[in-house]
Order: sequence, then C-alpha cells, then structure tokens
Amino acid sequence: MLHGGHLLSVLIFFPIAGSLALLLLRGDDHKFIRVIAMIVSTAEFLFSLLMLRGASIGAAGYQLEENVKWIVAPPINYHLGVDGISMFLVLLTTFLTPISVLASWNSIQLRVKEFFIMLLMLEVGVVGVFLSLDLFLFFVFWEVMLIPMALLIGIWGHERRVYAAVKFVLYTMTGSILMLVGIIWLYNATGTFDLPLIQAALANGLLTNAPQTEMLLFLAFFLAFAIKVPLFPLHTWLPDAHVEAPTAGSVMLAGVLLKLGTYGMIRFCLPLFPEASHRAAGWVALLAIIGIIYGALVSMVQPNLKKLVAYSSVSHLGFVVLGIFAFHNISIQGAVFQMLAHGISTGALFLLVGMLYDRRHTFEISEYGGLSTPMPKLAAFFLFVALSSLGLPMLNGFVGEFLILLGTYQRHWGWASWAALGVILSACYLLWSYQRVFFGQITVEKNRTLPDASWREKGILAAMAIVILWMGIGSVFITRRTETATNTVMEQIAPQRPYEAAAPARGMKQAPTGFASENQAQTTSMERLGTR
Amino acid sequence: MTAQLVVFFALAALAVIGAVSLILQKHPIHSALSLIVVMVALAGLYLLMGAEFVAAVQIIVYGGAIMVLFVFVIMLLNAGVEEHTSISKMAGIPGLLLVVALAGFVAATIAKSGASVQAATQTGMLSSTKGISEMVFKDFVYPFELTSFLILVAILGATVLAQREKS
Amino acid sequence: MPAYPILEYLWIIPLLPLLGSAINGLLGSKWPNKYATTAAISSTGLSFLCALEAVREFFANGQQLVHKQYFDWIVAGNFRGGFDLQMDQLTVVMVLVVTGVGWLIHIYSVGYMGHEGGYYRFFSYLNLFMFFMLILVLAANYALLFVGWEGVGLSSYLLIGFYFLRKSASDAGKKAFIVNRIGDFGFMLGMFLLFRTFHTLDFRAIFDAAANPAWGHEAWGQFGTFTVACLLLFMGATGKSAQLPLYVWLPDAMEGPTPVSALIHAATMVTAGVYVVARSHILFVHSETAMVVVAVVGCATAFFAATIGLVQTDIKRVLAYSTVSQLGYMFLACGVGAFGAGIFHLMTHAFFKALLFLAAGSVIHAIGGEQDMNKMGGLWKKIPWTFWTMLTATLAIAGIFPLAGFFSKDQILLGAYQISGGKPLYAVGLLTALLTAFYMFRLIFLTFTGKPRFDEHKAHVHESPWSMLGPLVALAILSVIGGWVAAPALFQGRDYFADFLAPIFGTQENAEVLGAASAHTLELTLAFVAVIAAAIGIGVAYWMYLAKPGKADELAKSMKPAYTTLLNKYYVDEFYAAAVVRPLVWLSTNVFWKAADVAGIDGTVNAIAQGATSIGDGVRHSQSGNTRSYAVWVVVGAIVILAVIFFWPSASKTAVGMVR
Amino acid sequence: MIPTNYYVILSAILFGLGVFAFIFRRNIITIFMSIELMLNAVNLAFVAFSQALGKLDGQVFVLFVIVVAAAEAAVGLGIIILIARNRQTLNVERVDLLKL
Amino acid sequence: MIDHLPRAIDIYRTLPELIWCCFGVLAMLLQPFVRSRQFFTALALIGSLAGTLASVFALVNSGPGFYGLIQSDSFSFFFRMLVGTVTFLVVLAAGPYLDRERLPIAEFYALLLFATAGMGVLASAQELLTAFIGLEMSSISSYILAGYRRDALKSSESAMKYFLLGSFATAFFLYGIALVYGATGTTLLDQMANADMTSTLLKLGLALILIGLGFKVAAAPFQVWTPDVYEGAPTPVTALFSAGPKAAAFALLLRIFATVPAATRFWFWAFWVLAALTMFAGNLGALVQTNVKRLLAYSSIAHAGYILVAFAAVTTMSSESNRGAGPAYAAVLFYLLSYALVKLGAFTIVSQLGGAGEKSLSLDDYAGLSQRQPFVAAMLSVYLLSLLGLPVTAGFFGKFYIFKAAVNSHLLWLAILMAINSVIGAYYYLRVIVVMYMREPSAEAAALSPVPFPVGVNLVLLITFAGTILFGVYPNPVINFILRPSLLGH
Repeated sequence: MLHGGHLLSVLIFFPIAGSLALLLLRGDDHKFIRVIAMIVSTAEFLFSLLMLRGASIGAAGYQLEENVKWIVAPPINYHLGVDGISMFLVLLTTFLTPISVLASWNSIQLRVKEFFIMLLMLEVGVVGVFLSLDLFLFFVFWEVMLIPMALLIGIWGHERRVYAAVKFVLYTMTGSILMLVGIIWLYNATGTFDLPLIQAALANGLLTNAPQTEMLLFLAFFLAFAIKVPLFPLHTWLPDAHVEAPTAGSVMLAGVLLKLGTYGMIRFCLPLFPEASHRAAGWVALLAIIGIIYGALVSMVQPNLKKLVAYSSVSHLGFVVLGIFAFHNISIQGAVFQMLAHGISTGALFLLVGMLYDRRHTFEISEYGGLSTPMPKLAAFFLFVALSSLGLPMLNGFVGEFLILLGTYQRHWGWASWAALGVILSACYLLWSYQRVFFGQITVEKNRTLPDASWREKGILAAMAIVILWMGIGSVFITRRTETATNTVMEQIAPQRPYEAAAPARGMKQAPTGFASENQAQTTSMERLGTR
Repeated sequence: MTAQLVVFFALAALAVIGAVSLILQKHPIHSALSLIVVMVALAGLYLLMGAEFVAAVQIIVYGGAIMVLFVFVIMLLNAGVEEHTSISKMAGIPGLLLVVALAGFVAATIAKSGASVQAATQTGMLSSTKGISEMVFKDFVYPFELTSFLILVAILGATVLAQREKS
Repeated sequence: MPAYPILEYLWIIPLLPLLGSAINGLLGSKWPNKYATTAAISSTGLSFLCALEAVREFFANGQQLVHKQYFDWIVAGNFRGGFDLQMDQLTVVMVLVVTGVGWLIHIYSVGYMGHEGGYYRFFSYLNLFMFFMLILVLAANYALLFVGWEGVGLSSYLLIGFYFLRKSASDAGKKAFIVNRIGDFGFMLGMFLLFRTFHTLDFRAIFDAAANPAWGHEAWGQFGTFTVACLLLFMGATGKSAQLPLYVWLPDAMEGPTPVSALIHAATMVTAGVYVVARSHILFVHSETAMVVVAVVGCATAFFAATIGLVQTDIKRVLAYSTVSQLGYMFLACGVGAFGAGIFHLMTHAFFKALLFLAAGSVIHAIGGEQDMNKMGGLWKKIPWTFWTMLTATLAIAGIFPLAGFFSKDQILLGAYQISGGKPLYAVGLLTALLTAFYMFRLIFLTFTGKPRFDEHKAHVHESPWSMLGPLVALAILSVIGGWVAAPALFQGRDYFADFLAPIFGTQENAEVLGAASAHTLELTLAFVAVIAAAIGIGVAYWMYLAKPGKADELAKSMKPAYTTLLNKYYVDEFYAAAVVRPLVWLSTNVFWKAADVAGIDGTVNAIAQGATSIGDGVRHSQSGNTRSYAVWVVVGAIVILAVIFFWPSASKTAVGMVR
Repeated sequence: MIPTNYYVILSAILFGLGVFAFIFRRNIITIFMSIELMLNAVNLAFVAFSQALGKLDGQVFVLFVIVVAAAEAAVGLGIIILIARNRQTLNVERVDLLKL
Repeated sequence: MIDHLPRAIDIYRTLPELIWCCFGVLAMLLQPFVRSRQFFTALALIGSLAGTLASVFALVNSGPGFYGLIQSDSFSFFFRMLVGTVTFLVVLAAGPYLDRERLPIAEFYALLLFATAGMGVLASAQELLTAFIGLEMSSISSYILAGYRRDALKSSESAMKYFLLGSFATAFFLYGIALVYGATGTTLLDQMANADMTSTLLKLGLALILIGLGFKVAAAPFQVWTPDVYEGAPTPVTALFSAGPKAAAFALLLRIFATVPAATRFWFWAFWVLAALTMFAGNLGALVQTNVKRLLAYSSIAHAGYILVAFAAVTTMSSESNRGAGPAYAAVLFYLLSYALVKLGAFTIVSQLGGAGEKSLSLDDYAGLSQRQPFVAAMLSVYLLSLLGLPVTAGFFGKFYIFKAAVNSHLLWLAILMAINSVIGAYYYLRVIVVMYMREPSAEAAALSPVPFPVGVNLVLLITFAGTILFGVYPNPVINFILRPSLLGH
C-alpha cells in the first residue's frame, strides 16, 4: 500500500537530517545556525503543504500510507498515514516551528546550536506521533518528543526551569508507561499493533472486550492523554512548564503538544473503546466542564501574564475534550477545529508575552501598564489575538467553540449550558489582563521608552494574524477536509453493534481472520513470536 | 538400641557440642579447636556410614590442612579475645528470633520429610574408594578439571591479596 | 449587469464601511487627518447611497423578500452558517436608520473629534461599527446575526475605551463588553435550542416552520421550547439593549466620545435587541410567557430608568438613562404585540435621541468639556442653533404633538392599553412619559436658561462649526417629520408605517379587538391623555427650575433618602460588585488558585514525591554498612522465600488466566 | 540400622548453628569458621543421602566441596589478612566504611 | 579405559571455558617475565575474543557434553557471547585504570579470564555441582577483584563483605543442592524432570537454591551487599559485576527453571514477591544517592527486579504451554544484553571521570559536564535514558519485552508496579542528566580541565553506544536468535 510516495517519511526524517546538519556546524556562528534552522523548518512547512494536494478530500480511511515491516517479533510495522484530522495538526506543527525559530532569533544566545537541534527533534517527535498508524510506532514517537521538550524547558528556561522540566517529564511518563501496558494488552487481544487492522476487527465485531477489561484499557490510554491535555485535576504541570519554558518552548507546548492528548482521544480512546468511552463520557465531560470554568477563574486572578495564558489553555482544552466526549459529529468537528484554533491563537499569545519579556524580562502584570502608548502596534496585535482567543466571530476562536457548544447542546444541553459560561469568563480574564497591561497611564518609568514591534516581530505576528482571520472566515476549507475523518470516528463509536449481544464475555469471536479468543490470541501471537 | 546407634548419638552429641562451643568460645583459637572437634566427629560419622575415603579426606584436608591454615592465620595476626560490640541493631534480638525460626523450620521440615528418603539397604557394600575414583575421573572429570583452575585462582588470589605493596 | 445590482450584491453595503475601517486602521497612522476623514465619510456616505438605491430597487421589485447566499462561513454536519444577507421591510427601516443616522454622525464627528488624538483610530472603529451593525440587520440567519451582534459589542468596547488613558474609560469599555457577553451567553443558548428544534438557523426556514400550527403543546406551552428559546434570546436582548437587569453598562458607556454615545448607545446598537425580538416575533407570539416577560421587563426598565434620570446632573447620563427608558418602551411595545409600534419608536427615537446626544455634545464642546449641568445655564443665547435643535428633540421625546415621538409613543401606549390585562402597563407607561417630559425639560432649563453657573472668562463659549450643526439641523427636521408617516391614522387615515411593515408583523391587532370606529376614538383619547401627561411634566419642570429656582433643592432635602437613592442609581452597581464581582475574584484567588490548585493538587503531588524520597531514605539507612546486619537481612530473605514457597495460599499451583 | 533422617537432621542442626555463629560472632576469622561449619553440615547431608540412595556421587560431591572450601579458605584468609593489615582490627562491626 | 577419556566432542562443547582458562594460566605464567601492560592487555583481549569466537564453534556442534554435565546450545551460546564480550570490553576499559592506580596487571587479567570461564560454566552447566564449581570460580575471582585495590580501605572492605556474605549464601545454595540430591537422587537437571512434585524435601531444596541464587542476582532483601561492594570495588570491576556474574546467575536460574518442572511450579510466587521488593528497594534507594557509582549500583538492583518480573512471567507461561515461555525467555535474555551494554558504558565513563584514586564520584563533580565534555555527557545521557527505557535505545525494547511478557501472562499488577517503578527511576536518572546539562559547575569544577579519554576507553564507549542504539532501532537479529525454539537444548 505504498501509493502517495514517501512524503510522510520525508516529513518525519527531513528535520532529523536538518538537525544532523546543524550538529556538524561550528557552534559559534550563531547567525548561520539560525539561518539554517529557519531554512530547514520552512522547507519542512512547504513539504507538509504538499499533503493538501496529495490527500483527496472526502476519501474515507487513511491516505498517503506507508507500511514497512520493522520489528519481526512482535510484528511491528513502520506504518504511516494521514487523515483530515492528523493532516491539519501536522500542518499546524510545521507552521509553528519556523515561527518558533524566528521567535527565538535573538532571545536565545547561549548554546544556540543545541537549541535549534532540540526544536527540530521536537518537531520530529510530534509529526511522528500524528502520522504513525502503528500503536507501537506511535508510542515510540510519543516518548521521543519528551526529551527535547524537557531540555528546551530545562536548559533555556527561566528561574525554576529544572523543577518545571522534571515535573513535566514525570507527569508525562506516569501516563505514558501505563499506556504502554495498555497497548501491549491490546496487542495480546488482537495479535497486532496495526491501528487500521484493530479498528477493522472492532468494526466487524471480531474483537470485543469484556466491559471491565475495556474500561481498564480505556483508562490506561485516557490517563496518558488526559495528562497531556491537561484535563482538570492533572493540569498542574502546565503552568510551571509554561512559565519556565522559553518562548519557543511555550509556543510548541501550547500550540502542539497539548493537542497530542486530544488527538489521542479522538484517534484511540473513542474508536478503540467505544463502550467504555460512552460509559466514561459523563465523568470526562464533568472534568472538562470543571476545567473550563475553573481554568478560566484561576487564570483571571493570575498576577503572572504567562501563567494566565497557561491557565486559559486549561480552559480552552476543556472545550475540546467536552466536544470530543459529546459524541456529536458537529461537536467533534468543532473540537478538531478548536485544536487548530487554540494552537494558533494561544501560540500567538505566548509569542506576544515573549516579546514583552524580551523587553522587560518579567511576566508580572503589575510591572506593565499603559503599554499602548509606547508600543501601539504590539498592543493592536495583542488585542487582535486576545479577541480571537475569547472567541469573537469571524476570528478562528469562535468557530471551534461555537461548533463544540452547538454540537454538545444537541445531545446534552446541560453540559453545553455550563460550558458556555466559559465564553463569559474568557472575556473577563483576557480583557482584564489586556486593560492592566496596555491601558491607562504608564506606571513604570522603564516602560515609557520601550520600542514597538520590530520588523521581525511584525512579520511573525502578521503571519499569525492572517491565519487567525483566514481560519475565522474560511473555516470551511478545513472542516470540509476533516469531515470524513470525524464522521468515521462517529461511526466507530456508534454504540450498539449488532452482534454485541451474542459476543462472548471476553476475547474475540472465533473467526477465519485469525483473531482467536484472548488466550488463543496470546498463543497465536506467541507462535508468531516463536516462528519468526 | 544398637551399638551403632549409641556411637551415632555419641558422635552427634560431640559434633553439636563442638559447634556450640565454637559459638561460645571468646578466643578464635578455642573456636578453631572446637571446629576441629566437630570435623573429627563428622569423620567418625562418615566411617559409621561406611564412607571411609571421605572420612579420611575429612581428617587430612579439613582437619589437617584447612584448620591448620586457620590456626596459622590466627597466630599470624595474633588475634586476641574478640571485642564484644553490638553496633548492629538487626543482629540483636530480632536476628536471634529470625535465625531460630529459620533453623527450626529447616530442621522441622527435614524431620517431617525424612521418610521420603528410603532407608539404606546395603551399607558399605559398594567399595567406595574405587568407585569414587572411577566417578571422579570419568563422570565428573569436567568439574574435577575445573577445580584445578579453581585452586589456581585461590593461589593467585592469595598472592595478590597478601603480597605487600611494591612501591 | 443584473436588473437590481445592489440587491444582487447586498454585501456592498456593509463592505464599504469595512473598507473604510481597514484603510484607516492600517494606513491612518501615517496620514494627515483629512485623508482619514475622506476615507471614513466617503465609505459611509457611499454605503448610505447604496442603501437608498437598494431600497429603491426593493420597492421597484414589488417589496419581495430578497435573500442571497454568498458563501459558506461555517459548515459542520447538518449545520450550515452561511454568509447570507436578506432584505425585507424590517431590514429596510433598519438599514436606512443605521446608514443615514450613522452617516450624519460621521460628519458631525469630523468637527467634534477634529482636535482629538487618535483621529484615524476613532474613525476606523466607527466604520468597523457600521460594518458590524449592517451585518446585524442584513443577516439572514441567526449565526451571521450573531457575528454582527458580537461585532457591535466589540466596536462599542473599543469606542467606549477610546480614551484608554482614563481608567474609568477602559473600565467602562470592559464592563460593556462583559455584560454584553452575559447576554450573549443566553443568546447563544437560544440559538442552540433553535437549531436543536429546527435543525437550521436560517430565519425563513425557522419562521416558516414555527408558523405552521403543527407544533404541539411541548413547543407552545408554559415552558415549552418556544418559551425557553424566546427567553434566552431576550436575555441576549437585555444585554445588548440595556434592559433590567443588565442595563448597568450603558450609563458608564458615556465615557466614550459623544458621537459614539449618539450613534451606538442611542440610535443604533442598543436597539439591536429590539430588532432581534421584532425579527423573531413569530417565535415570541407563540409564547404567552415570553411576551409577558418582555412587556413587564420593558415597562419596568422604562419606569426605573426614568426615575434615576430625574436627579442625574451629568448631561450625558441623563440622556443615557432616558435612552434606557425609551428602550424599555420599545420592549413594552414588542411585549404587547405591537411590534410595528416598537420599530416605529425605534426609528423616531433614533432621530431625536441621536439629536439630543449630538446637541449635548455640541454643548459640552462649546463650554470646553464640562458635562455637569450645575455648571451650565443661560447658554441659549450663546449657542442658539444647538438650543433650538435640542429643544425640538426634547419636545419630540416628551411626545408633544405633532413631533415624531408623539406618534410612536402614542402607538405603544395604545397597544399596551388594548391587550387584556395591559392596563397596569399602560398606567406605568403613561407615568413614565410624564417623568420623561419632566427630566428632559429639567435638562433644558438647567442647561440653557437661568443665569450662567460657569466662569464665563475661562470658558469662552462658542457655537460649534457647521460640520456639527449640519447634522443637528438634519436630525431636527427628521425628529419633527419622522412620525408623520403614521399621522393619517389619527384622522381616520392609514398608518403608512404599519402598513409597510404589515407583511412582516401582520396588520394592527386593534382592528380585530374592537370596531374601527371605537378604536379610533380610543386612540384619540389616549393621545390626548398622553399629551396632557407630558404637559404636566413640562409644567412641573418649569415651576421647579425656572419659576422658582431652588425649589428642587428644597425638595431634594425634604426627601433626602429617596433623593440619594436615586442619585446613586439605587446602588445597583454597588450591589453587583458586592454580590458577584468581589466574591468571584476572592473565590478564584483564595479557593480555586491558592487552596485547590497550589496547596491541594500540586501539594498532593509534591507530597507523594516527598514520601517516596523519605522511604528511599529509609531504604538507604537499612544499609547500615554492618556485615552482621547484612547477614540478618539474608536470613530475612531466606525466611521470606521459604514462607512464600511453603505458606503462600495458591503458591503450589500457578493459576492460569487470573490477573496477578 | 540408623535412619538417614538422623544424619540429615543433625546436619540441619549444625547448619543452623553455623548460621547462628555467623551472625553472633564479631571476629572475622570465627565468622569464616562458621561458614566452614555450614559446609561441613552440607557434607554430612551429602554423605547421608548418598549412603541412603546407595549411590556414590554424593561422596564425590563431598570431595569437591572440600576442595572448594580449601580454595575459599586460601582467598578468605588472604582477605582477612588484608583487612587486618589495613585497619588493625578483626572486629567485623568496625569495618563499616561503606554504608548508606 | 579409552572410554573413560573425554571425547573430542566434549572438548568442543566446552571450548570457550577451556580457552579462557588456558589464557588465564598463560597470563599467570608469563607474569614474571613480561613487564609491559600492552602485552598482557593484548593477551587478554585475544583470549577473551578467542573464547567468545569459540562459543560459535561450540554452537556449531551443540549438544550435551561430559555425560550430560554441560549443555552446549543456543542458550549457552548467547551467554558465552555475552560474558565474553563483557570481558573483552572490561579488559579494554581496565587498562588505563590499572595504570592510573598502579595495580598488578597480569593477575588482574588472569582473574578476569578465570571469572569469565566460571560464568561460561554457569551458562552451560546442566548439572548442579558443575554449576556450583562454575559459580565458585566466578565468585572467588570476583572476591579477589573486588579487593584488588589492596591499599584502599573501601576496596578491601568490599572484598570482605562480598566474600563473607557470598560464601554464606553459597552455603545455602549448596545445602539446597544436597537436599535436592537427597530428594531426587540426582543432580542432573534433566533427570529431575520426572521427580515427584509432592516431596517437601525437594521443595525445601529448591527454596534454598533460590536463596543462594537470589543473593547472587542481588534480589531484595538479599540486595544489601550490592551497593557497598559495587562502590568499594575498582570501577572496571564494578562494571564487570553489574554485567557478567549477574547475567550468569540469571542464566543458571533460567536453565533450572526451564528444565525442572518442580522449580517452575514452586518458584512463581517467590519470584513475584522478590521482583516487587527488588524493584522498590533499588529505585527508592537510588532516589537519595549523591554518589554516582552507588546510584548506578542501586539502579542495577532495580533492573534485577525488572528481570525477575520476566521470570515470574516465564513461570506462568511455561506452565501454560510448553513453548509458551519463549517470549519471556526472550525478554530476560534481551534485557540482560541491553542492560549489560549500557551498564558497561556508564561505569566506564564513571571510572574514567573518577580520576586517580576514584576521587570525583559525587554528583556535584558532574555539574556542567555538558560544557566541559559535551560528547561524554551526551553518551552518559544516552546510557541513562536507555536505563530509563526511552525509545531508540536498547533499554526501551528490553523494558517493552518484559512488559509484554508480564501482560502476556496476566501479571497485570506486577506490570503496574513495574510502571510505577520506571517513573520513580525516571526521577533519579533525570537528576544526573539535569546536573550535567542544567546546573552550573562549582568554581573548582569549572576550573577542571577535561578528563582525557584514552583510545581503549573510547573504543568501549563506541561499541556500547553503537550497540545501545542499534538494538534500540533494529533488534531483529537478536530477537530472531533468542526466539528460536531450540533455545534450550531439547
């Protein structure tokens, strides 16, 4: 199934090549290194654009697939593929990377080479996660992405960077290890790591898990994703990580890494464990709603600008999770869109905060005030981004939130009504902080002489602003392409499959396709192991 | 109560007494001597079981060689009465209880399951020495050869460890 | 070239202001003011002309509904939010009001803002507002309407906070936006419910579906779908149109430049709520409850705001409260089913209230930024144009025959009187009319008559430039003749306005209620009563502020508590601050953030880590370094293994399949 | 005829005493002797079993054990001498530089 | 009488051990005459290499040897290769160390080779007494090597502790053998197959054997000796300890397991408990360490725990189906391989950075290493990440296979405990990386000039690093080999 050439492999390995090239460069010629990094990331972005052409709209299933044997026992394949959802998330990643490179142009001055290498490796990990269709491969990339991010935070971060970095890693590992156990368990039940195969097995009723088993598996996966998202009680790593990370780190973290969680939910939790998802939906939604309101309220009272944005992410991602677990095709569409929108607008917010930091080296809101006077352009961009983040129609934030709430309301009007409070609160914290930072008289003398946005910054922000506006008006361009994927998910989680009643309590139905009851599945998989 | 049994109990008692005195003696030399007593007693038991070759080796190698080595070292280091420290918390009452528990359990288990070993039928029938030599040089030639290397290791170790630092 | 170009390309009307806004926003900073002026005025003016042309074509086209789909904005599942515009009689009225009044105010602003900093910014915002407002009134589905709905909120936020150096200004802007958001919360839920019920958000589809009587009780009933949906939409309306309990932002909004108050907070934006209710009237008439709520809220607001208006001394705040009160009138109209009257009042009110604000602006402009009426007086000779135009507007709002306000207010009261159980509403409405007349003339007398209460040397009073007076005059004329379209009705003639809107709202109910003749006599009597009430109000004002100056203060002293309560606007803001804002902030800071997040969750995590470390320390200390202890450990291990092998329950058999 | 059991139980007792000695003596040399005691207990068991089973390999094992014991003795005493030379004590409890 | 002499085939099947021993003897004999280190290093290298290659020869004509005392099969081949390679690398790494510490060279290598031979015997022994001899060969050599820095107090102390406790445990092991012999009448493993399971004597014997071997593999609560001995021993020797003898002991355990059904049956829960205890003991103990060498010692305890998890898996699986245990064996073997590579690399770096007299072993000495010696820091990080089990390192697959084995045999709780432990482990491995990359060195540490890395050491690092990455990306060859059904002779 090697149609579509090796575009996806290129997407994964090109940044690796780039970082190797950087590795060979001399460490002290910073200018040159930055330029190379910029070229590489931009080229990567252009490559990724080719996916739009390569993937045909409305075609079901995965496209541009690549499937090569990798490990013999247990059989693990190097299996890549995109659908509407992953395609745009990859685009988001490849778009944000050059932006981050540009954003750290001057702010990173020590160990420049290593910095950009880490950035590119991070891109590799993330793109790999989005593209891999083999559970094992997925997990590999999932872990690969961990270390570069940790180092980005830990080496180039601010005061408490080490604490934040370690916290980040430990939180993520806690989830991911359990997910590994879950993946293996799933393998034992099916004898394969291949996502499409497992989905097929579920679709035609060959694989049915006992309710309790399924719930355990679901939790194993869900925990990992919930930590990444982060869902309400598991979110405390986020503020620290964000506050301590360098601008580029925060941009990638908020823009892309958080999406890995929600992506995982859509891609794995729902399709693989439909019944469990349905049973858990209520609780998940509860947590999501708590996250929306709680995150917004906490964000509102933060004295630290970056923390404020971080908590706002908790609130926004709550919307996404809610949309996913409302099981309504509109809300899931909205969730996907919201992922992208949040990636752009929150990324932009972090960029702006970073620009303020570059000027004053503090995140304390009290240190600012009246900045509109010295830097009107930055103020204008900030307002624009803030508006998109609080969901003003015709900007990207609105489309996602609106669809999520609309869809959710169709199934559970109560959830939607509670979540909609977030719309009010987001206005509160964003406008309040904006007022405190940019309006009024200048309170701190230093601020009087701050320079307005430089050309580089203007370029970055203009790019973001254009995307924000375009997504807000031309949302159809995206939704048209994600529709089939989300509909597929909807079909996969459609509750009752006919033969369920007849299905045995655990394990799989006897069937010619080689799926055997769980124990036999083990032996079959072992035989597969043994005979290789 | 046959004569054999009397002898057995005598020797057994001797062995146990020796072991206990090994524990009770304060001076290493006395411990060494009581250990020798145990070994002699065991040799007697081997004879009782008709394993004369083993008995001989027991006396010669153990009693003769190894214990002499011990005594020699004790003299060399002129180790006096051992000082009685009890720094280790573990090796106090808890240690005592644990050891008693362990030994008691092992002994009890063996006592219970002794039946599983059927009593000897023909004692001393097999002319042990010849048989032993055959086994050593035929069936067990490989470990036998290995032991030679083992002894080389020992020699090597002794020299390396004991030789004074050459400046 | 299509037969009706503008109708074909309706989007041109909103687009022009957007262009103006974009040009000014992007390039204005580097431009001299006159370019900015040109861009702003020409764009709005052009869009006004386009609107006129569109209306002409609309009539030429035989007043058929025009509905155009331009492009898909949001599509997901079976939901389609398209960029669809439509034009019907209601739209015509709104578009003309918005573009017309808007254009006049733009012209006025040229003079008024001439010497302000951020000139281009101001016009950019103002044009942006025009764009969103036009989207709002032209939209053909709720989704797009919501775009305009939020958009005008945004522009009002920007314009109120125009003087962002003043904290009060930025506060007011923020307050306006957030309070509006609270309304929008309801509005969104309303939309969702509508979609859930009708599976679409297009006006036509929904109204056609709603119109058919197939709807069962669950939809019609006390708390059926319609009721809930209507109440939710109305919640949005209360936010946007400053009704109880969400009116609080409007008075503060006076922090913005006066033209803004005139355009946004008097003529157009604040009437959006009324427009939405009128637009969705088919849903409302299906729900008794909703109608009653609308009527009562509107009536209550009208009276409540009027009472506050009685004692305010800031000229713009008086006008603000009168706006709130007049909006209440409009909702009262809608609530009693007289939607036509509501829209009619909306139009006339747009004329005279805009005029009032602009005139007030001219006054403020004249005496150098002073807004306190106690520091004015005797201005009528110095700024005659302003005085006369403002007087006209005041008479109009007071409802004096034959000015615009008379006809519209008269219709509303009539509507209220006619519906069953509407008498109390009528009474309150009448009383409010009296109060209105009183405080408006109080304003006139304090401002223009009596002896000057300001330092004449410092403030060299001067009449405003023609760029400002022109709009005043134009609006004055409109305030006079604006109501005459309905005049013939008084003389057995036809109510052209009502007839024009009939295709949308159906014919006036009173025809059915009782015979045309008796209806007519009733109408005349009510009109007469209303004028009397207004006259009384004016009289009292004359007596208190002109005939016997100082009477007012005595009165104030004599009933101090009432007076202070009114002066402090019934302490509503204080109440909200104490009941909502401060508790929320406190809760978020101390409970959610400090307690739950930092201490609770993070504390637990760190505690776990701490615990692991301390256990680790324990393990470490089992490494006493003493060989004897180690030997005991070995014995321990031996015992553990023996115990497990000999005494572990299922140790002997390895259970297969069970999870260990 | 003496039951094998007796021998084995005796060996168990001796082994236990060896463990006891190992733990409750402080002098390194004595401790080492207690190890020898344990090995002797093992030998007794071997011989007893071989005799009971009527097979000779048990006795062969004894020979091997004795050889190993000898080797261990050589090395062990070497180490003991090293310790004694390095820190002038034979008390095992005093040798606790490595800990925690 | 001819038939009494061993046949050539027996020699072939034990060739590696014999070669190693012979070279050991050779080194001993030449020691008085040759002074140069290079010579002995070369000799030892050749010897270890020759033995390792000879194991191929042994594999080619595989089968039982010496009347079934030993078994030359894929299994023993794997372990002979493993220990042979380990020795080879240790020889390479030890050279500079011996020079630096001015220690006798020939004896060191000779002992190393004898120890290797002992491990080889352990790996191939099919009979308990032979195994015992092999065990003693490796152990006694280890005792001596541990005390090889005679004048260093710590070194001699570690030797003493290792020796006393080691022989103590050996006595248990031996007593176990005696009881098993008594119960079954034989010490040949394959003849125990049809022993009656009910015999408590057998049960007891197996239990005692497990105690002895549990001590050797440093399973909690026998682990107490490990940190002290590892810390005190010369670092290259520590590297050997952590890789070689442990692997050999595991090999013996595994073989007993695979061939003696009784053991399979009695030992399951023991392994379950030991695994849990060991994981926690190792990881929690390591949390608070500040001495890198000691920290790695604790971590090796933890890893023994992980391997024991796989053992528990073996039990259930082999009880379920005769060949079912394959994956679990694979897990153990692959883990030992990856782990040996990584630990060797790590300890080699530690020994090199330790400097003369092993002075700078504390974490603070590693602060800012990434600036001083970026490549060393990077390599050490890779090793640590492999220990932590992150992808594209061999350690990841090792951990993955163990998880898989555990889940395969429904050891869910054990798997979860292991998951928890890997998180705890992550913390202290990261701590080292953090120190190297994120903490600024103290003044004097910054002043230090980079520690030189001689060719031999670099070669070791290169090999281990390459192995770690290679098996982390493409483990197929190894997996294919260790999954062949004929892994254990029969």
